[in-house]
Amino acid sequence: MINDKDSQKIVDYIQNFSRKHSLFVMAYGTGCGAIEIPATMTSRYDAERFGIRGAATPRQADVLLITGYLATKTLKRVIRVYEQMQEPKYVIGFGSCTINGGMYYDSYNTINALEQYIPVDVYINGCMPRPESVISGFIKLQELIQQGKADNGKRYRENLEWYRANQKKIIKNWKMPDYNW
Amino acid sequence: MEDLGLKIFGAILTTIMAFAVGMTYGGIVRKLTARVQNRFGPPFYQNFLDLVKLQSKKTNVAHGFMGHTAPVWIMVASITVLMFIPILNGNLWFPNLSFHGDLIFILYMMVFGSLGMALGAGQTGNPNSAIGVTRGLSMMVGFEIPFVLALVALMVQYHTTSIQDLMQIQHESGTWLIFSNPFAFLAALFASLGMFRYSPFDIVGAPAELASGPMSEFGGKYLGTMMSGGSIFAFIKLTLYVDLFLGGAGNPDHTGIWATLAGIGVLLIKTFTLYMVPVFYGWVSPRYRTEQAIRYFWGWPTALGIIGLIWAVY
Amino acid sequence: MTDLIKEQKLLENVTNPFKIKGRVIRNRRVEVFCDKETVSSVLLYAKTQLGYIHLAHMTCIDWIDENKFELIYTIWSPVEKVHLFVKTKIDRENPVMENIDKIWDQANTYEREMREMFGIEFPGLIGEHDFALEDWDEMPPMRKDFDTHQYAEQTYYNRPGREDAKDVRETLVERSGTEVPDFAKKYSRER
Amino acid sequence: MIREKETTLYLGPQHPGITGNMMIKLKVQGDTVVSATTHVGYLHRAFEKLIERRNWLNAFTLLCRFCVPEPDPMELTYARAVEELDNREVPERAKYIRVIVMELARLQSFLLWYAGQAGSGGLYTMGQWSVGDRNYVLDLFEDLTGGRIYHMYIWPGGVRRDLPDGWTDKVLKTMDYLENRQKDYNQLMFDNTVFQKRAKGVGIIPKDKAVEWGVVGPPLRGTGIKSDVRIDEPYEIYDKLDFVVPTFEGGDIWARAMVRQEEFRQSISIIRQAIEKMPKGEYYNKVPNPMKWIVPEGQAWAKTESVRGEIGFYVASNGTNKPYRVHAKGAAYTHGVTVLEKVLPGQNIADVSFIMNSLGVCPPEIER
Repeated sequence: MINDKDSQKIVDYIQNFSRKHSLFVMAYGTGCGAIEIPATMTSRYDAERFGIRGAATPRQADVLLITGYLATKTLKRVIRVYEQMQEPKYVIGFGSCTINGGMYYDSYNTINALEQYIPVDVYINGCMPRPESVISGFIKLQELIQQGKADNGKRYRENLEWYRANQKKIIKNWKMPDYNW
Repeated sequence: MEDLGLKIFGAILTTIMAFAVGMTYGGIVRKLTARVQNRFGPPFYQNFLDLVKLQSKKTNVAHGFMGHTAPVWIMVASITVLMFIPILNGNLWFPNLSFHGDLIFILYMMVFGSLGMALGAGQTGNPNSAIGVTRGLSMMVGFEIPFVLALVALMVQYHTTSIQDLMQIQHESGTWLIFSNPFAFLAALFASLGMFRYSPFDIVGAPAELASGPMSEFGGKYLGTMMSGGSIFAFIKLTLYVDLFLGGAGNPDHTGIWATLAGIGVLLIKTFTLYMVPVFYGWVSPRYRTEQAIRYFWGWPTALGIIGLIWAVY
Repeated sequence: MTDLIKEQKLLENVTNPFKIKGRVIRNRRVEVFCDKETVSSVLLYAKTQLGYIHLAHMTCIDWIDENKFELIYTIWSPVEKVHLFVKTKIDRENPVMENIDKIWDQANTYEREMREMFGIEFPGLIGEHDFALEDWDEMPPMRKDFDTHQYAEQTYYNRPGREDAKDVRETLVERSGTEVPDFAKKYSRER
Repeated sequence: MIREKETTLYLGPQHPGITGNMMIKLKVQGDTVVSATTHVGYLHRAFEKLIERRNWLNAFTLLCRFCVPEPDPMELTYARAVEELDNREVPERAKYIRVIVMELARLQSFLLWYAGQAGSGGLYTMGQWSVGDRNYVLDLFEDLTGGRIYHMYIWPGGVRRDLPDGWTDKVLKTMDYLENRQKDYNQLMFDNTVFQKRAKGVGIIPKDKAVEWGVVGPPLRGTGIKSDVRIDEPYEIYDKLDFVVPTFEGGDIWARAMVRQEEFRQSISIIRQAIEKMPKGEYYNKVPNPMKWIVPEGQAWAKTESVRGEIGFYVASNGTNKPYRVHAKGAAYTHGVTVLEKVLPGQNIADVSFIMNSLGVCPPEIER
């Protein structure tokens, strides 16, 4: 007899395995890091062999790549996109600008730390990160998924008020539907 | 009663096989595409992983009744059509609800899934979906004409509207219909380019134009169901073509287990070869605009269909 | 610099009808200074009569010490292959400038940007008020008296350890506890 | 004709067909675009404001990020403007190196454009090939400067480092490879009937309006007007090299594609000539102390030809160690806003991203 705990373990393993090997990346170049995405996806680096491929709309996507700096105007759209994505979802902060503002630390229009506004699973540093480091970032994400540690959507739901407060601090004209899906 | 039980078992087996084969073909095509593009490519079972992942995603979005049921429509339409397609000629394991006139019935049923999709996509309210649906229906107007002409040519030539009869005729005469009416086959082959939605006819879900067209608002389980429905449908189309033009597979005189397996092997070879036609064409073609695509179908393919019809009459 | 003939000719052609000052900067570069009122007529004249049909560039410089905005219109003739800079200075308080998007449509973009970044008003300018920014309610950001660093510090979360424009070597020294090597001292800011 | 209902379609900012991050608000009737309004600013980082807080040389880290697909022309243009202010001579060898770097940048940008143009038309194989080949050009940059995308290699007074040993051989080898690959590209893309059907007669820029609209670069040459900064106002050593500026009549996507196809070949030839003629000697007219370097008061305008067209920098100095004002105008500034808004009405929705790619719209260049 298999008890419930063991069978759940098996189901989790299969789920995590398939989640890990099938990452649909949101096709949204939010910053200049988008230039290395084609290189990562195409022949020399070929991210598709890890099951990473593009998805055209937020509904179909699993991974949101924040490629570099986020202008406040884009941040609003990124939040919309992020909230439209279905769980389980993952966020990768790409480039130094998402970590501490990078070279735009003193700009009046770019945010400095991404995890203040949406939860982040993996940061990839560098400006630009090379395709190798992008892939290594994805592999780190895959490890997290396999271990069941990538709970981005859950973190967002649980700390929604904190994130909302931070977001509203920057986006002055908040005309967005509530997070109810 | 025994017979019925066997038939139900066979139906389930057919569905599973169609699903597995369709998905694997998709995976192999992805791998082959990658090799053409100088890449290593995903493993051939990648589509199954995608499917498991999509089915295990949470879905907290509601788009109304049609939005919910659109993938189900596709699935239902696929399985229904599958039941009417003879997989192997006269084999008990793969039953078909064949009756006289099923060719016409299938022609209608094949549109059913797209219709459900159209209604579902319409309800999501995404403008990309709406435009994608319009494009899909226009495309259908385009490729259905040569396709129907080709089928009518066959019906006229052999005075039957039953797929099983056509298969039997090919089995008895020893020649495939591709040789007895090549024009009808060519017309149908061109139509198949449109049906499979590879380039240059991937205008329905063209990413650079409409995000992903009708599927824009469908993710997770919806997308997964659509994917499996689409895979079954691809298998259906291929099997139908093989049944009609390439002599089908299997031998009604031998229905033992080994003969069945051999029949399936033949079927796989034939369907895969046929599948490569739109895929090869897709690798090297950019996308047509909608009106260009329709003009394409109403040009040579339709002319070939008419020639096929005339050929059949005389 | 003997062959500045066409530049000299252009300078005369532009300055004489309008009685404005100007000079030949160098090969292919001529600049004229005029009032805010004459700018559009100089531009129109250069475009229709002299063949300077390409608006290469428009910009604004904030001379905060003089309390003026300097507007520079760079136009280019594909035939003569000379740049003509039309420069004017307008008041920094309540800056208003004539709208020239009737002469060149693409001036609309430049003017929308200037309206947003410097707060210069262009009467009759079509286009949404937001160009690059969204819902901006501070001082127009490209003005010199807007301190972007201060704004960024107040508005955005600053991760500790990220200091303003600090010498990399100093940070390295702080972290590792070693001295700045001699070869690196050559370029330090203190010297 | 039945009048269809007008639908508003927001193309972007999140949309696979948009080059970069911007939004086009389309009013469509059926499949036809009635009017288009572009919305930019999703990538506004306030470069020009930040440069005012940096040293003259620190500005380079920001400058090359103005437009991502092609960072080197930005560096060169700014460097030339600063050199004009400072009256700084550039050694002959540096000029040759600069030209080689510029043309390599052009090549890699062309390869990226191939991917964009073909990918927006649904020909994905092309994109996979050309972006893969682009890595070979980026490898050369990596050897030379240490960076794949951003180089910060061209400095006022020359270039930062001399060429590494054996680098020119590698360049020549890569050029041979790319020249061979050109045949494959032509077969796959330019000789493709479907591509020709899609490209011909679409997105037409009228010849008589082109210059007035502010069209520059390949789109302008695609209307049949011979205009190129490299011959109109020769900089570095372009006047000593032998190359053709291709023009093509028509003003449609096809003409622009043909111009770029020919320019690709010209770039390869320019690189070969430059390597052949390159003299030995100094490569850098050294700036005294980069941290405290003071540039004399004045204003300067410099422009260069990039892949998308002319790029101009207006630099003003008030005699301190920081630039007083730097304003950049890239080709996309007009192409991406007014020209796009004028070209799109009357076109099919299917062609919107096709046209956008052929105009070389690069949003970060518009809003900076």
